[in-house]
Amino acid sequence: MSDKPLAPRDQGAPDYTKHLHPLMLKNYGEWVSHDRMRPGVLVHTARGGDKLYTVRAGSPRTMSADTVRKVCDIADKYCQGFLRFTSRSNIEFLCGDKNDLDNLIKAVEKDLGWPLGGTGPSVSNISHTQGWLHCNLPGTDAAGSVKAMMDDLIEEFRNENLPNRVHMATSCCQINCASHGDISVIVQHHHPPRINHNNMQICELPKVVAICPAAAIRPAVINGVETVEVVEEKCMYCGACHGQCPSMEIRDSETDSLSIWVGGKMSAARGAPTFMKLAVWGIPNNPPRWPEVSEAIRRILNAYKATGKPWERIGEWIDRIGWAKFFEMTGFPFTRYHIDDGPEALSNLNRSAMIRL
Amino acid sequence: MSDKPLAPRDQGAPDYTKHLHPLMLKNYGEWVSHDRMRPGVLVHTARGGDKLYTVRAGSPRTMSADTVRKVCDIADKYCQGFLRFTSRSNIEFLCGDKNDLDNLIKAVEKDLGWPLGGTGPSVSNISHTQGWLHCNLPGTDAAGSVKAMMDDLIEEFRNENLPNRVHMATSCCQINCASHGDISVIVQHHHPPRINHNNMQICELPKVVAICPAAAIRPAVINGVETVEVVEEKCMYCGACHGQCPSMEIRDSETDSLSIWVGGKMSAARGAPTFMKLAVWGIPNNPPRWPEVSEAIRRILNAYKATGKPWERIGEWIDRIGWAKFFEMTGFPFTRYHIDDGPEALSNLNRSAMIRL
Amino acid sequence: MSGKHDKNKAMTLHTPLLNELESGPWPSFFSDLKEYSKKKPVVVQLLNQLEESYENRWNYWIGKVLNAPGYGGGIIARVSEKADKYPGLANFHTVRVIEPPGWVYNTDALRNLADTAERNGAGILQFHGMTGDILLLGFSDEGSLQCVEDLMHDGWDIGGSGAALRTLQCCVGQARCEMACYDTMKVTKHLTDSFIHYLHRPEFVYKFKFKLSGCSNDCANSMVRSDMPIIGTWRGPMQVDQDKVAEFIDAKGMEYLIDNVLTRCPTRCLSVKGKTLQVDNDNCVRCMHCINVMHHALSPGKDRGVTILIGGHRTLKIGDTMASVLVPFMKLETDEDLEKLVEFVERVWEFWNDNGMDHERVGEFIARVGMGTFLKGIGVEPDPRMIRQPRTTSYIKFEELAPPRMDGEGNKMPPVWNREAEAVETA
Amino acid sequence: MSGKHDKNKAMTLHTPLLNELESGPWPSFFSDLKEYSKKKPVVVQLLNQLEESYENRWNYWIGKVLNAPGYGGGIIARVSEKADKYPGLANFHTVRVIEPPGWVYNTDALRNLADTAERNGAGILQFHGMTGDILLLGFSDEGSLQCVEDLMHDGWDIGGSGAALRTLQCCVGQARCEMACYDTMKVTKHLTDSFIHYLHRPEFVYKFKFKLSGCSNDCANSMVRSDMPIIGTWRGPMQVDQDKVAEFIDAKGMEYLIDNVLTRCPTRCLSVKGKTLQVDNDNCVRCMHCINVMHHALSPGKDRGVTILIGGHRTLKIGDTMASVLVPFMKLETDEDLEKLVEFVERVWEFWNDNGMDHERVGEFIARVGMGTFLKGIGVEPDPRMIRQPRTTSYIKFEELAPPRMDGEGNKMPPVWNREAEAVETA
Ligand code: SRM
Ligand code: SRM
Ligand code: SRM
Ligand code: SRM
Ligand code: SF4
Ligand code: SF4
Ligand code: SF4
Ligand code: SF4
Ligand code: SF4
Ligand code: SF4
Ligand code: SF4
Ligand code: SF4
Repeated sequence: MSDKPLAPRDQGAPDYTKHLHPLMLKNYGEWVSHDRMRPGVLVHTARGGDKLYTVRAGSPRTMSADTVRKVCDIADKYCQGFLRFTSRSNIEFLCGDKNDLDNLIKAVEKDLGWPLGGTGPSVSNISHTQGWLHCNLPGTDAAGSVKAMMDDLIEEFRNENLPNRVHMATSCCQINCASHGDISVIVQHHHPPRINHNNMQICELPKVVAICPAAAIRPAVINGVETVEVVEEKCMYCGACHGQCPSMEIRDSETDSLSIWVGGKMSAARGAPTFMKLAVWGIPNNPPRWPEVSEAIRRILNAYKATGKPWERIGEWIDRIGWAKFFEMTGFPFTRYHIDDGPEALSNLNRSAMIRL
Repeated sequence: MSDKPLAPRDQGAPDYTKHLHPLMLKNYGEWVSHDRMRPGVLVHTARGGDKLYTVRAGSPRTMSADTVRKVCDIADKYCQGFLRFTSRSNIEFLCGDKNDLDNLIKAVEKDLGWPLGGTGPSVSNISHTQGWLHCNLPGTDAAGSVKAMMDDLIEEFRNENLPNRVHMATSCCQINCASHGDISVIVQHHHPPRINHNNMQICELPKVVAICPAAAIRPAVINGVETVEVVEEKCMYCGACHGQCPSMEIRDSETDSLSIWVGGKMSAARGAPTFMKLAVWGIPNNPPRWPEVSEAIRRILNAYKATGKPWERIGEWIDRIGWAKFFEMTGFPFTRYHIDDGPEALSNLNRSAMIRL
Repeated sequence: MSGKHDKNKAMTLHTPLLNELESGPWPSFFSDLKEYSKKKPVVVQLLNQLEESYENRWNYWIGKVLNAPGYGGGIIARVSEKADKYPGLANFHTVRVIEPPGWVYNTDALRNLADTAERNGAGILQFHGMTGDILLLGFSDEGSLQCVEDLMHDGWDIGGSGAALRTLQCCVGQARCEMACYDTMKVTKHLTDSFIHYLHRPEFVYKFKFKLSGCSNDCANSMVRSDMPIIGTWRGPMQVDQDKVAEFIDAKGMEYLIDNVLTRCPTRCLSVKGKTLQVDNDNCVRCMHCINVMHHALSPGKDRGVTILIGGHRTLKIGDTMASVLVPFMKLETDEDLEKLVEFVERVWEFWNDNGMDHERVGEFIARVGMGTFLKGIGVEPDPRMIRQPRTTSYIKFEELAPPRMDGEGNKMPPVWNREAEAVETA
Repeated sequence: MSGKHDKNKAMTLHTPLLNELESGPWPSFFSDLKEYSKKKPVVVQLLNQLEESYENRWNYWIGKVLNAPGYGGGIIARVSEKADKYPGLANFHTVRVIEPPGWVYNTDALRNLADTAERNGAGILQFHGMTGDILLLGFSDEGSLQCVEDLMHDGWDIGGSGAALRTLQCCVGQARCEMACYDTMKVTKHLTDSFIHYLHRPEFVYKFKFKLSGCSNDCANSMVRSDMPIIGTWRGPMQVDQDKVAEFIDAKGMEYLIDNVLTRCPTRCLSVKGKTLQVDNDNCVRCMHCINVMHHALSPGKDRGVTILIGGHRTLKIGDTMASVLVPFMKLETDEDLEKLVEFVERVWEFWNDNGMDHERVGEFIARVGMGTFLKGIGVEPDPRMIRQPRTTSYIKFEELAPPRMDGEGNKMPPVWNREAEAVETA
C-alpha cells in the first residue's frame, strides 16, 4: 500500500462538462432534431445549425485495458477525444466533422472489429450481467450467451428492418439484474434450496428468514446445530435466500433451465410501460452457445417481423394479434405455467367474454 | 297445516313456454331487430314480419298482492295475459297489437301510476336489496332510498338524453347484494365489530374465525366464557363476521356512512367489464330521503351529460377525460382513501409517466 | 291470548318519516303497503317497525333457521327484536321461489302467487330478488311451510339459499332479443332441473350461482355476480347486410360511423370501403358494440355457442371478483351438448368442494390455488384465450421438474420447450 | 512461496468450450481476454475457471465482505472455491466507480481508468454495470484498496452497494437529445453529490436507486429498475411547427399520418385539419409517441419540468414492480428547485427507513402499507394523477372516523363528503 491518505473523500460524480464533446457543450439543451444517416449513424442538429455525428457500435461491455486503449486511439483520431457508452452498453463515437465519418466507421469496423448498428427499429445490444465471470449466484453465463445470441442476430443489429426497437436482456440467476425488455432470457431453478447445515453459522439467521418472500424458511435445530429449514410446499424456488446465505444452495446444474419472456417495455410511448410475459420455458442451459435460446428468439422475431405494424413494440404487437396467435405462430406450447399465480394473477386472467374465435 | 303431502318434490324451474306471449313463442329465436318508438316503448321485429311491442315501466319491486292483481288486470286487457319483469325489476307489458298501445300506456301511467322509461340511454331502475324491511344486516334502507333517488332522477328515467345507459344499484350493508353498476351506493362501517360475549354460545366459533378475510378474529376466553376477540389493527370493518354471527355487531347508527362508486360495467361492449371505483365517501345516512345522496348523483350525471360522448358508459367517459377532471367537475375531494389498498392496489396506481398536465 | 301475543293485533299506523316517501313521481312501495295494510293488519306492524328503523337508523331483524321438511334452504327466516311490541313480526320469513327463466309470466301464474302470498302470509311480493327469485315476504313458521306446500301443489318450486346451488337467472334471450346466440331459457331450465337436488340441499362449501346471458352485453349481469357466467357468442364471420350498412351511412353519415363504430371497436378490426363494412373476423372479440349500434345491419355469426366463465362474485372476502374465461367456446344446442355441460359443471363442483375451504366461493378458491392448479384439478387444458396475458411473475413451481429432488436424487430436464403444442388445438 | 500460492502462477490456457465463442461477427469478450491473458497471467486462471463453469454448468465464486476504510460499499468481493488450483482468484474483487452522468468520456479519463485497472488488478473493465457504474474487475484485497485510493486521487469516486443509495444513472439528455425536458446530467450530479454520504455508507433498510430520463421514452430504464424514476415532461401546449407538419404529410402521406400518429395516440387527442395538426393539449398525457414519429415538426412544450415516480424495482420479492406517480409535476431548474428535491427525497427516505422492514425496497414497503399511508407518512397530498383509477376495493379504514370507538365512546360523522377539495389544487 502506498502512504497516500486513504479514502473516504466523498468526491461525488465526475464533472460531466469535462467529458462532453465540444459540440455537445456548446449546444447543450439546444438540439432540435436528429436523423439516422444509415443504421448505426445518427446526426443531431442544433438550433444554430451545428451537426454532431454519432457512430454507434456493438461493444462486448467487458473489455481488457488494451481494448479500452484501442477505443481511445480511435476517438482521439476522429472524435477530438470524446465518446460515450449507451444505456445498453453500446459505444458511441462522437464526431464533429462529417469528413471524418468514413474513416471513423472503417476504424471501428476494421481495427476494433465492432459492428455498427443498434439504432432505430433494430435489435440493439443485449443488456446483461456478470455470469460465471464474477457473481456468486449465477446458474448460467451472461457475456458468453450474449455473444452467441448476437452472432445469430447480427443482421437484425446491423439493419433497421423491424417494426420498432427491440431491447433484449439476459441474466444469470432468477434475481435478474438485467432482464427486462422486449425479449428477455431468465434462468429458472426448480427445487427448494439445499441447506448445508454445517456451514450455517456464517449466516445471520433472522436475516435469511426475513428475506424469504414465501415465508418458507424457519429456524430449526438439526443435530444440535442452530440452522434453518425450508417448508417445501411454500418455497417458490426464487433464490432470495441463496443471495443472503451461501449455505442455502438453490442451483442445480442438471435441472436449472432457461425461459424467455416477451413484451416488456419501459417507455410510455402509445401506452403505459408493461411487464414482460412468459413466452416459453424449459429451454436447456446449454453452454457454450445455447443454440436452443437463439432458435426460440428467432421464432419470436420472425413472427414479429412478419406481422408487426410500424411502431408496434413486441408487446403491443401481441396484444393486437392476441396471445393465441402468438403461440400459434411461434409454435411454443401454452401450458398451465403460463397462467399467472403471482400478485397480478387475477388481473392477468381474461376477465371478459372477449375472445377471438 | 293441511294434510297434503309435504315437500320435497324437486319440481325445478317453471315451464317458460307457458309464460311466453304467443308472439314470443311463435318467433322464438327468430327476432331480427328492434327499435325504440319512444322512451319506454320497444318494438321487436321477427323474421316473418311479426312485431311485438314492449311497454317498459318503473316498478317499485316490492308490491302488495293487490298491486300484483292490478298489473294482471292490465296485462289481461291489452297483452293477452302476458308480461315480464327485467333484470332491473322494471315491468314489461308485452303487446301484440299496435292499436292497443295507447290504451296500454294510459293504463300503466294512470291506473298503475308507474312511469314509462328506462330504455336506451337513460337511467334505468335502481337494483336494490332488502334493507330494514327484511334483512338482518342492513345499516340503511334500500327500497326507500331508491324511491327518493328515482323521484329525483325521474326525468333521466323518462327520457333518453344520456350518452349511454346508466345502471345504478344500492345496497344496505357492505356485503352489497345489489351494488355494482355505473353508479352505486354502498354503506360503510367504521369500526371493528362490538362483541356481545354473553351471547356468543350461539355461534360456531371456527366458522366465524374462518370467515374473516383479514384473519382478525381469534378464539379467546373472557370471564370464563369461550368467545372470540378481534385484533383491531387487522380488522377492515367488512362485516363478514356480523353476517355469520349476530353477536358481532358491525353497525353503528352514528357513524355508518354512505359512499358512491362509479364506472362499474358488466357488458363487454367496446372493452372488458370493469369494476366500480370510489367517487365520494362519508355521505350521511339520512332517512327518509337521503338528499345528500341525490345531490352527489346529480353532480355525477350532470358532468357525464355535459361531456360524455355517445356510447360512452360512465367509466369509459371518465377514462377519457381523466380522473382529475372527474373530481374537478364533480367537486368531490380526492383523498388518500381513494387510493386502493386492496388486492388490485398496485395495478390501480398510475404506473407510468402518462399524466394530463 | 292477550293482545300482546296477537299476531293480528290492531295498531294505528304511525309513520311520519315514511310518509315523506309518498310524494314524488316514482311509484312508492310505501304508499302501496300503507293502502294494503288496511286489509292486512300485520303490515301496519311491519311499517311501524320500519318507521322506528328510519327514526333510529337501526335494524330490528334477527336471523334464524327454518326449513321445509326435506329441504335445506329457500326460506329466509327472520324474527323481530321488537316482537313484544309487534307480535306479528315474531316470525316474518321470506320464501324464495324459482322464477320462470327470463322472468316471463302469464297472469294466471302471477295471480296464483299473489293469492298464495296473501293467504299464508303478509301478501308482499318482490319481482325479483337480486339472484332472480320471486320473493314472498312475511310468513310465520307454519305459514312458511304451508306456503311452500301450496307453491309445490301449484307447480312452483322453492329457490336456493345457504351453501348450495342458487336459483339461476337468465336474460330474455331468444324469446325477444335478436342478439341472443343461444337459448338461455332452455339452458336455464335444463340446468335448474338437472341440479335441483343441489339447489335444495346445501352440500357445497359455499353458494354457487349461474347467470346466463345470450351475448356479451350481459343483460343478466353474470360477470361479477355469478360463479359461472354462460355467455352467448359465435365462431367465424359476423353477419353483415351491406345494403343496411349503406342505409345506415346514408342516414347517419360517415363521421358518425367513424366516431361511434370504427374507432370504438376494441381490436380495431372494422374498416369501411365505400359504403361497405369490412370485418377482420379473426380479430373480432365478439364485444357486441358494432352490432349494438348497427343492429339492423349487423348480427352475430351463424355458428353460435357459448363462452363459459368462472369465479365471479361480489365483494366478500377478497373484493369484487370478475369471472374469467374457462371454456372459450362450446356449442350448446343438442341434448348431448347439454349433457356435456352438466357433466362439466359436476367436475368443477367436485374439485371445488373437495378442496375449497368453508365459505370459499369458487373464485376465491381459484385466487388461492391459482388457475393453473384449478384447470389441472378439473382436467381442462389451458388455452391462451383464458388469459389477458401470460404470467408476469417469474417464480414458477414446475411440477414436472421439481418433485424427485427432495428425496435425494436429481431429475433430468424434460423436453418441455419443444414438446407438442397442446392448448392451441383445443376448440 | 510454492507455486500453489503464487497468484501469478504460470498456467496454460485450456478452453476448448470457450474457444467456441471466438467465431462469429459479434465482438468476443473471450477473444479479447484471451489475447490480454498473454500479458496478464491471472487472466489465464480466470478463463480456465470460466471454462470449468462452462463444462460443469457450475459457478465457483463465493462472496465475502471488503470495504475501503471509511466506506461501507463499492467493492464486490469474491473468492474462488478453486483458489487452490487458481491462486490468482483467491481474491478477485470488483470495484464500482461512479460514471460521468450520461456515460460521456474524454479519452484521458478512459485511459486513466484502464491504467488504474491494469496496475492494481486484472485489467478488466466493464462499460457499464446495469446500475450505471464503471466496473473494474479482478483485485486482491490490497489491490482493491490501492485501486480505490488511486481512483480517489485521480478525481473518481466509488459507487454504491449494499443497503445504501446506489450510483445514479441518466440518459444523455440535453447533451445530445432534442426530447430532453430537463437537465438530466446536472440533476444526476447534484443528487449524487448531495447524497454522497448515503451512497458510501449503507444506512438504509435496503438499496435505493434513482434513474433519470429526459422524457417518457425512458432511455435510462427508470420505470422498473429504479426506486425513484425522475422523468422529464411539460405543462401546457406541445410545440407544433405546422410547416413541418405539412412537409411530413407531403412526404409520408395522409394514411401514414393516420395509421402511425393519429390512431396511436393513447388518449386520441390528435386530429388533422387540412395539413395542420390539432392537439387537445388538456388530454395529451405526454407519452412522446407523436413527437417521436414527427420529431422534426413536434416537440415538448416550453414549460418543462419533471414527474417523480416511486417504487420501481425488479423481481425480488413481490415480483416485478413498476414505479408509480408520486409528484405529477415539478420544475427542476433553479438551485432552489434542486434543494426542494433534495429535501423531498430525504423525507421519503426518513419515512421508509423508520418504518420499512429489513431488505424491503420502498416499492415493497408501499405495497405493504398502502400508498395512502405512504403519502400521509411523507406529508404529500393525494392527487388523482397518482392513480390509474380510484380504489375498487370497498373495505376502507377511515382513520378520521374510526379511532375513538374502541375506547367506548361514539364519534360523529365528520363532514367529509362536502369538505373542500384538497388535491386538485396541488400543482
Ligand atoms: C443512446 C440512448 C440513451 C443513452 O443515454 O444512452 C438512446 C437514445 C435515443 N433514444 Fe432511446 N436511447 C437509449 C436507450 C433506450 C431505452 C433503454 C433500454 O433500451 O434499455 C429505451 C426504453 C426501452 C423500453 O421501452 O423498454 C429507449 C426508448 C426510446 C424510445 C421509445 C420507443 C418506443 O416506441 O417504445 C424512443 C423513441 C423512438 O424510437 O423514436 C427513443 C429514442 C431515442 C433517440 C431517437 C432520442 C434522440 O432524439 O436522440 C435516440 C437514439 C436514436 C436511435 O435511433 O437509436 N428511445 N431508449 C440509449 C441507446 C441504447 C442502445 O444502445 O440501444
Ligand atoms: C330487458 C333487459 C334484459 C332482461 O332479460 O331483463 C335488457 C334488454 C335489452 N338490452 Fe340490456 N337489458 C337488460 C339489462 C341489462 C344489463 C344488466 C343490468 O342493467 O343490471 C346490462 C349490463 C349492464 C352493465 O354493463 O353493467 C345490459 C347491457 C346492455 C347493453 C350494453 C350497453 C353498453 O354499451 O355497455 C346493450 C347494448 C345497447 O345498449 O345497445 C343492451 C341492449 C339491450 C337490448 C337493446 C337488446 C335487444 O335487442 O332487445 C334490450 C333493450 C332495449 C332498451 O333500450 O332498453 N343491454 N342490459 C334488461 C333490462 C333492464 C332494465 O330494466 O333496465
Ligand atoms: C334477498 C337478496 C337481496 C334482495 O333484496 O334482492 C339477498 C339477501 C341476502 N343476502 Fe345476498 N341477497 C341477494 C342477492 C345477492 C347477490 C346478487 C346476485 O345473486 O346476483 C349477491 C352478489 C353476488 C354474489 O353472490 O357474489 C349477494 C351477496 C351476498 C353475500 C356475499 C357473497 C360473497 O361471496 O361476496 C352474502 C353473505 C354470505 O353469503 O355470507 C349475502 C347474504 C345475504 C343474506 C342471506 C344475509 C345473511 O347472510 O343472512 C340476505 C338475506 C336477506 C333477507 O332477509 O332476505 N349475499 N346476494 C338477494 C337474493 C334474492 C333472490 O334469491 O333472488
Ligand atoms: C454488477 C451487476 C450486474 C452487472 O453485471 O451489471 C449486479 C450484480 C449483482 N447484483 Fe444486481 N447487479 C447490477 C444491477 C442490478 C439491477 C439493474 C439496475 O440497477 O438497473 C437490478 C434490478 C433493478 C433493481 O434494483 O430492482 C439488480 C437487482 C439485484 C437484486 C434484487 C433487488 C430487488 O429488490 O429485486 C439483488 C439481490 C439483493 O439485493 O439481495 C441483486 C444483487 C446483486 C449481487 C450483489 C449479488 C449478491 O447478492 O451478492 C451481484 C454482484 C455481482 C458481482 O459479482 O459483481 N441485484 N441489480 C449490476 C450492478 C453494476 C453497477 O453497479 O452498475
Ligand atoms: S443476475 Fe444474479 S447471478 Fe447474475 S449478476 Fe445479478 S445477482 Fe449475480
Ligand atoms: S428459494 Fe425463495 S422461497 Fe425458497 S426458501 Fe429461499 S427465499 Fe424462500
Ligand atoms: S346488502 Fe346486506 S343488508 Fe342488504 S340484503 Fe344484502 S346482506 Fe342484507
Ligand atoms: S369486520 Fe371483517 S375484518 Fe373485522 S373482524 Fe369482522 S370479518 Fe374480520
Ligand atoms: S344479453 Fe344479449 S341476448 Fe340477452 S337480452 Fe341482452 S342483448 Fe339480448
Ligand atoms: S363485435 Fe366488437 S370486436 Fe367485433 S367487430 Fe364489432 S366492435 Fe369490433
Ligand atoms: S429519455 Fe428522452 S430525453 Fe433522454 S435520451 Fe431518451 S429520448 Fe432523449
Ligand atoms: S404525446 Fe402522446 S398523448 Fe400527447 S398528443 Fe402525442 S401521442 Fe397523444
